Amino acid sequence: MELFGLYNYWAFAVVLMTGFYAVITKGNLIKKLIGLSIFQSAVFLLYITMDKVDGGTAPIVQKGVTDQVFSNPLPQVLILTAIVVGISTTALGLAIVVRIKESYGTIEEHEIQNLDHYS
Amino acid sequence: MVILFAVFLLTLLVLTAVAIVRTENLFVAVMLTGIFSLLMAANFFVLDAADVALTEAAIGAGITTVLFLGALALTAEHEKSVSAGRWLSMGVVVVTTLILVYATFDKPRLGDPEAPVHLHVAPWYLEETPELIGIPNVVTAILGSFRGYDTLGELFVIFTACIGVLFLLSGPRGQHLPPDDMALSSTAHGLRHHLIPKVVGRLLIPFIVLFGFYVQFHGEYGPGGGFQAGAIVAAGIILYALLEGEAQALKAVPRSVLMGMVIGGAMLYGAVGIAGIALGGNFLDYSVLADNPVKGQQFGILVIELGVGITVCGALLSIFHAFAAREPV
Amino acid sequence: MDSAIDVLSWILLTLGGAFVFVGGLGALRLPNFYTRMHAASLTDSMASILILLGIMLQAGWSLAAIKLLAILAFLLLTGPTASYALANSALLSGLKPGNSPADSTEN
Amino acid sequence: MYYLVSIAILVTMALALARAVLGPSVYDRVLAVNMFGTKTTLLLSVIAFLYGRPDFLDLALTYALINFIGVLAVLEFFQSRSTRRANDRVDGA
Repeated sequence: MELFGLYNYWAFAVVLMTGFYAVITKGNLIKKLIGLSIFQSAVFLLYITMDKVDGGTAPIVQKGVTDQVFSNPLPQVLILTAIVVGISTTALGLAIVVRIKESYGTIEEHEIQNLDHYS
Repeated sequence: MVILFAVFLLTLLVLTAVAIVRTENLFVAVMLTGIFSLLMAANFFVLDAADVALTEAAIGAGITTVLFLGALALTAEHEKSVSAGRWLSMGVVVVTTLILVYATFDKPRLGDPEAPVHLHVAPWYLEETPELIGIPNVVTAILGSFRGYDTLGELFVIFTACIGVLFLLSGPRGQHLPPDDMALSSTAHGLRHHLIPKVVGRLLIPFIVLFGFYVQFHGEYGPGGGFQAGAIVAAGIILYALLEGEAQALKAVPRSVLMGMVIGGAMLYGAVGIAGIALGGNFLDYSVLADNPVKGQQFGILVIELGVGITVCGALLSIFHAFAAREPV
Repeated sequence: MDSAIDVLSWILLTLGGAFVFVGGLGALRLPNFYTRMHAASLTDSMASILILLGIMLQAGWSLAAIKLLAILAFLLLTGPTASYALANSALLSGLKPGNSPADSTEN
Repeated sequence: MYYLVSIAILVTMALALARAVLGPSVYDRVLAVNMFGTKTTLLLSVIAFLYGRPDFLDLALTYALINFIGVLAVLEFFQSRSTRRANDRVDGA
């Protein structure tokens, strides 16, 4: 068990950097947005990893049960709202991409830059 | 033992993330994003975050896929591969990953009760919630009352994002005028000709909306609340739009009603705060709303959760309609 | 009496686990799309029934049992419908059911 | 015995993920996503009992209700794509 005590953080690091790789190397704007949402999910994972307490349970008090250990509710509140905010901001990004497609006819970054350059 | 499940799920998560980035077909990437979201929800649940898992389930299972597919229909399905600078960025990413992994050796291990994060305000919240607020779900108590300012801010971010999407997508198109015959529009038909999905879907819609209301009003006693409920109800109405066509769904819930929901929910939240001031308390201080401070807190949380639910539902539906109504170039 | 229920639910859960695994194996190993769908959708329904019934026996008469019943009902409604919708859309798009092992139609 | 079922479900999730990554056709991937959704519903139900908190079945119920929407959205996407292509062909002729 001790061996896996940090596994969550390692998974966080790899997922975070996978999303980051998509954001910096992919030319396609939708792929960049998908990479950004992966990056975002990795941050969610980091926060939720920190809320876990050994032998704990979700912070909802059960009637008639005493001596319960609860996980930390604060990161849960932050991430709960962040998930819904995340989908709205992703939608805003997608809307911008749709408008770019309509005025440039492409969503590839280098083609857009070429068009900007020669016009 | 459950920790081993978490390790397995996290490994699958990492593999899925890598597969999403590797594929060049954007449709496949969106499908894999669906799997990624399911894995995230399972992970959250294993890590004792039931409310967060419910939010991820409500958002990730339907709405994310629908929005991305809507955007793909308006743009392109394949990406063109660019190889310039790939090795350089791969190097940067690998080095950063190694640094991050090295940094984790200073972190407390998973579930350590002595970790700094558990020693600051969290014990106070857990101890005081039953006395000050008197509801079983501590997450809802913090969301609604202790950190009500945060939630108000988040709500206005959603509001602003919704306004932004509407500004971008409901204006006139750059090059062409929209075609006159809307009958040609593919999204106008929906899946009306598929009998079996239509019958089953129609049967499900009332249950989805009912379950949304259950999540909304049961949020103080179990996992749930306004954010989840708004997303679930929006998913139910999006299902109706998929089955009957987008125009039909707009007839059932017109745009003006959606805008009213987006604005009204946020106003309701703000009004509760103002009412607190009017009755002699601070902004968003619910204790003064009733004779008994605990009753006042419960009433305040109930109303602001309702405001959150209404705004989230209206915003997600407005965003969906903005994408669905746009004609592809 | 209690032990009889325990044994029964144990049998149901084990059978359900076996069905889940067989379905997964079929979805991975069978040669073309329609056979894979056959494996996945049939075992999905059967495994859901067995596993959820097994848990229901453990839950006894409570709110949890009713929720499990609701989950089972919704899974049994949506699962086959989704399979139908998917097969229909695959057939209409021209993916023919045949026994050619290499239908690599990437569209 | 909950452990046994959970392990079977987890292994199947891995198999479904492999199918989703391998393809080959897009329909295989949609099938895998749908399968993955059902497996997640079952896993969440089993883990709710494993943790002894059956009030968390709400989560599994959410997936049982909402997972269907994704598949229908894909179906609608394919349908509108084929009509779009047909329109393009008429325009081009």
